[in-house]
Amino acid sequence: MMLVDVLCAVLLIAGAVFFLAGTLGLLRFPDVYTRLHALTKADNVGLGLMMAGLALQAGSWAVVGKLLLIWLLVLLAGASVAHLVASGALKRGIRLWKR
Amino acid sequence: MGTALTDSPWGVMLILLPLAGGMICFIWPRMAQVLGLVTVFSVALSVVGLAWQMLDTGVYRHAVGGWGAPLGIDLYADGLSLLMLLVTAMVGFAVSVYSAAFFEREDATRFWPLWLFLLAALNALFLSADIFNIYVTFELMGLAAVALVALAGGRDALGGAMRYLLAALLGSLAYLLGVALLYHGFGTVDIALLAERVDASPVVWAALGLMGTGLLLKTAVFPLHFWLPPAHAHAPAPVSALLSALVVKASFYILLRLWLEVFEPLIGSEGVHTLLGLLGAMAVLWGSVQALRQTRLKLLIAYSTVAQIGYMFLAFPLAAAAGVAAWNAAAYLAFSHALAKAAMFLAAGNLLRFGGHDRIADLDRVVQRLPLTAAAFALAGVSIMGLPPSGGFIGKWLMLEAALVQGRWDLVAVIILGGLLAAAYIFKVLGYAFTQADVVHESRAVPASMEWAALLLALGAVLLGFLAVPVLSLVGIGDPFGASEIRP
Amino acid sequence: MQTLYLALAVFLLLNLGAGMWRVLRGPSAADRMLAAQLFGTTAVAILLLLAQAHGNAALRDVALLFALLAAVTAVAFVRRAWEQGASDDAG
Amino acid sequence: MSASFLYALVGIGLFSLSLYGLIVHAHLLRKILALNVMGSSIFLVLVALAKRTNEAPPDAVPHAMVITGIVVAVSATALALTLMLKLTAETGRAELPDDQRESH
Amino acid sequence: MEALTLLAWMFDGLLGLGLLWLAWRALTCPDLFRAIVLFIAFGLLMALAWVRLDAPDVALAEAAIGAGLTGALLMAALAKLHPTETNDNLSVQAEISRPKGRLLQWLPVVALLLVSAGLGYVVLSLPPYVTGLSAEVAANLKTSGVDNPVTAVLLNFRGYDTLLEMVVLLLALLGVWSLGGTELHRDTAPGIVLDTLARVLVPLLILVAAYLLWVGGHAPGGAFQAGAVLGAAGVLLLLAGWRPRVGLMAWPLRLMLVAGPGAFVIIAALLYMIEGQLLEFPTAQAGILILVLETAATVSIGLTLAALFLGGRPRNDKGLT
Repeated sequence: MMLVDVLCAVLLIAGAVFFLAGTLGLLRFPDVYTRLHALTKADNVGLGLMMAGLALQAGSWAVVGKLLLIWLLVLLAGASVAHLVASGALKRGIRLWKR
Repeated sequence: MGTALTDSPWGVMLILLPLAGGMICFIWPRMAQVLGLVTVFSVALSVVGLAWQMLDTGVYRHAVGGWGAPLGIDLYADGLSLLMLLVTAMVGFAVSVYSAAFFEREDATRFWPLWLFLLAALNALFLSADIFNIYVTFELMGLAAVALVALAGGRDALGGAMRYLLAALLGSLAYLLGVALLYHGFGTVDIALLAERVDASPVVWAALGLMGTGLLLKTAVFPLHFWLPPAHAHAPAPVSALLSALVVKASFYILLRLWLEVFEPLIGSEGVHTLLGLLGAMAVLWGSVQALRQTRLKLLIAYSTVAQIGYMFLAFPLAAAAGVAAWNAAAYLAFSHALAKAAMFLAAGNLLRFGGHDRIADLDRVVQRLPLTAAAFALAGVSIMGLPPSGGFIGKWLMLEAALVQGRWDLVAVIILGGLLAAAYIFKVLGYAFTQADVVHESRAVPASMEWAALLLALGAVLLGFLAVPVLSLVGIGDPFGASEIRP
Repeated sequence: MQTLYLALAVFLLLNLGAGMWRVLRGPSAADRMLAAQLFGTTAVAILLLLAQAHGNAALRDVALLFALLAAVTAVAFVRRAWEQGASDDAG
Repeated sequence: MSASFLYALVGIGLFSLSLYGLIVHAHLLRKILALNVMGSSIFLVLVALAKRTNEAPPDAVPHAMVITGIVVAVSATALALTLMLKLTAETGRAELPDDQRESH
Repeated sequence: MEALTLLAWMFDGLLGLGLLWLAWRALTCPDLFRAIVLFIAFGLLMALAWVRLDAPDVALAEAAIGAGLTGALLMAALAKLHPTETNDNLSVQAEISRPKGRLLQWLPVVALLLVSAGLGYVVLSLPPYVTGLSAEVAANLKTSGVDNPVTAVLLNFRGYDTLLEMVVLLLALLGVWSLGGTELHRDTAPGIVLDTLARVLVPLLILVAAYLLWVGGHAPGGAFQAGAVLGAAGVLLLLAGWRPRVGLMAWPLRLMLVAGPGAFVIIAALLYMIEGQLLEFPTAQAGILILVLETAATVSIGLTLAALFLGGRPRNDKGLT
C-alpha cells in the first residue's frame, strides 16, 4: 500500500513538472511553432504521467478505462489542433524563428 | 352546461394552446395564418371560460405536477390576473385579425409562431405565482418581442430591436439576482409563501432594489425609457400595438404583484413610493412633451406610451392612504390604455400602408379618404386624453379623486397637465388629418379588416367608460389589493 | 494523499495563471489560442485530481467533456476566425 | 465565513464588473460578453449559497435553476449575436445607432 | 487536516481571484479576439468553481455549453463581423467610449463600488447554515421517478420551467431564422486531419451524449448536458464542412427541432387528463416518462444548438443560402 502511494506521488509530481515545463515553454519560446512544441509536451506527457499516477489509486477498472479514454482524447485533440494551427500559421506566412 | 364551463381546465389551456399552436405553425408554415387565428380565438374563449369559472368559484390555483409550493410551481389567478388575461385576449384577437391582412406570405410564416409564443409567454406570466418561473416567462416574452420587432427589417428596426434586447436582458438579470437573494433568504420562490416569510431585512431591501430596477427598466419608466421609442416606433404596426398594449404592462403587473405581496413589509417606508411617484410624474410630463415634438406618427404614439405608463406609477404614492382606489385606478388605466394604444398603433399602420409614410405633417385629409381609421384614431385619442365617456376618463378620474382626497396638489397638477398635453399632441395629428398637404402622395388600398380591427379596439376603449362597475367587481375577485387596505 | 492532490491542484492553478500572460501578450491569435488549449488540458488535470480528492466520480465526466470539447473551440478558431482572412503576415 | 460566502462575494464582484462593462462599452460584442459574465455571476451566487447545508449535500433546486438559466443564456446570446451581425451589415458599425435620428 | 483546509482556501481564493481578473480583462482589453479567448478561459474556471461548490450537474452543463458552444458561437460571430480583416492578430479594436471629464469617468465606478459593497453586505447578512428545499427534495425523491435530485427538480418538481425553457431555445432559433440568418460560410475542404478528427470525435460525442442522458437518472448528467454535447457534435460536423442533405432540411428537421417542447406539451396535456394536474407524473410510470421526455429534449437541444451555430435558415429550394 505504501509503495503504491509513493509511486503515485512520484508520477503525479513528475506530471506537474511537465505542466510547468509546458507553461515555461509557452512563455519563453520565441515563435508559435516552438511554443506548440512546448504545449504538446504538457498535453501528452504531463497529463499522461498524472493519469498513470491516478490510475494507481483508482478503485476499479472502469475508472482506469475512463482515465485512459480522457488521455487519448486529449492526445487526439492536442495533436490535431497543433497540426491545424501549425499548417494554418504556415499558410498565413508566419515565419519560422531562426537564431 | 354550468359544470362543463366551470370544470374545464381553462387556465392550463391558456398556456398549452398557444404553445402547441406556435409549434404546429413552425412545423407547417403554410398553415400558419389559419392555425394562428384558430389558436388566438380558442385562447380568447378560454379566458372567457376562466372568467366564468372564477366568478363562480373565486381565485384560480393550480399546483403544476401536483407538488404545490414550495417544491413545485403554482399557477394563480385573481381578479388582477384575470383582467390582464382579458386585455391580452382582446388586444391579441384584434391584432390577429389585423395581422392576417397586414403580413404578406413570407412574413406571415415568421410572424405567427413568434406571436403565438409571445401570447403563451404573456398568459404564463399573468398566471404564474413563482418568481423564478416569472423569470423564464420574461425571457420567453423578451426574445419573442425582440424577434417580432426585427421582422420589420432595416437599420431602424434592427437598431431598435438590439437596444430592446440588451435592455430586456439586463432587466431580467437584475430581476434574477433579486430572485436568488430572496430564495436564499427565505427558502422559497413562491409569491404567497414569500409574502408570509419576508421581513424588513437587508435581503428584502436589496431584492426590492434589484428586482425593482429590472422591472422599471422593462416597463420603460422615465429615465429608463430610452429603449422604448425606437423599438415600438420601428416595429411593424401590429407588433407595436402588442408591445405598447401588453408587453410593457406585463412587467408593470409583476412589479405591482411583488409590491403588494412580497415587499409589503417595506410599504410603510415613505421613500420608495415617493420615488416611484416622482418617476411617474416625470414620465408623464417628459413623455408628453416629447410626443408633442415628434414629426412621425409612430414615434409620437410611442412617446405617448412612455407618458401613459407614468400615470400608472402615480398610484404608488397615492395607495398608501387611498389603498384600493388608487390601485383600481392604475388597473383601469392599464386596461383602457392597452385598448386605446393598440387601436392607435393599428390606425397608424393603416395610415402608413395608405400613404406609404407616417409624417404627421403630410397626413393629407385622411379623415375623408380613410374615415374608419381616422375615427379609430380619434376615439382612441379620447381615451388617451381622458375625456368622458371613456375608459381613460374613468382611470384618470379615479386617480384624480385619490389625489384630491389626500390633498396631493402636485399630483393633481401632473394629472391635469398630462391630459392637456395629450390633448395637444392628439389634436396636432387630427388637425393635419383634416387639412390638405402640399404634396400629393400615391395611396394604397387598406383592407377593411385592418380598419375595423382598429376601430373596434378604439370603441372598446370608449365603451369601458360605461363598464366601471362590472370591470372593477371582476378585478376584485380574490381581493388583489386587499393587502394595502388593512394598513392604517 | 488528499493533501498532495489538493496541493497539486493549487500548483496547476498557479501554472494556469502564469500561462495567462501568453493570452495577453500574443502576439498572434494562434498564440492566444494555444494558451487556451493548455488551459483546457490543465483544467482536465485539475478536475481529475479533484475527483480523486473529493471522491466524486462525476467529476471525471466533467473532465471527459473538457477533453472532448477542447477541440471544438480550437477548430472553430482555425476554421472561422482564422481561415477567413486572407493570407496576411503575422502582426 | 465559509467557501460558500467567498464564492458568493466573487459573484457579486463579477456582477458589478459586468454591469460596468455593459454600460461603458459601445461595441455590441463586448456588451454581449458582459451580459454573459453577468449571467454567470448570478449563477455563481445561486449555487454558492446553496452550499450552506453544513456537510450535507447542497440544495438541488438552485442547481436546477442554474441549468435552466445557462440554456436561456446561450439562447439569448445566439439571438443577440445574429442581431448584431444583421445590424452591422446595415450600418457598417457594430454599435447601437444614434437614438432619435430621422430616417429617409 | 490543517494543511488540507489551508490548501482548500488557497485553491478557492486563487480561483475567485482568477475569475475576477479574467472577467475584468475580458471586458476591458482592447482587442475583441483576446476578449473572447479570455472569456473561454473564464468559462473553464467557472466549471472548476461549480466542482468546488459540489454542483457537478452545473459543471457538466458549463463544460458543454459555456466552454464548448458559446466559445464557438462567439468565434464564428467575430469572424463574420470582420470578414475582410486580414490582420493576423484579428485585433479588432473596440474603443472604449470614455465620457469626457474626470468626474463622469469615475461616477459609474464609484456607484458600482457602492452597489458591490451593499450587495456584499446583504450576502454576508444571510444565515450561515440553511437547508433550503433539500429536505423537501429528498422526501419526494422516491416518488419522482429518478434518483438524481437535480434531474428530479428539472424534469418533475419544476418540470414546467423546463417546458418553457425548451420553448425559449426554440424561440431563439425562430428569431435567428426570421432575421434571415447570417451569411453561411463557404468552408474550404477540411483536410485530412480535421476530417479524421471529426470522424473520431463525432461518434464519441454521440456516445457520450447517450451516456449522459442515461446516467442523468441517478447521477450527475441529464438532457441538457447530453443535448449540449450533441450540439457540439453538430458544430464539429459543420466546421468540418459537412452540410445536411437538402431534403432533410424541411419538415423532418423542424419536427425534430420541436420534438422536445412538443413531447413536453403532449405529455403535459395527457397527464392533465389522466391525473388532473398539469405534468403530474404517476409514480409508477414517472421514470419511463421522464426518460422519454429527456430523450426528445436531448435531440431537440442538440439540433437547435447546432442550427443556432449554423445561423442561416436552411432553404429547401436553392439548397443553402
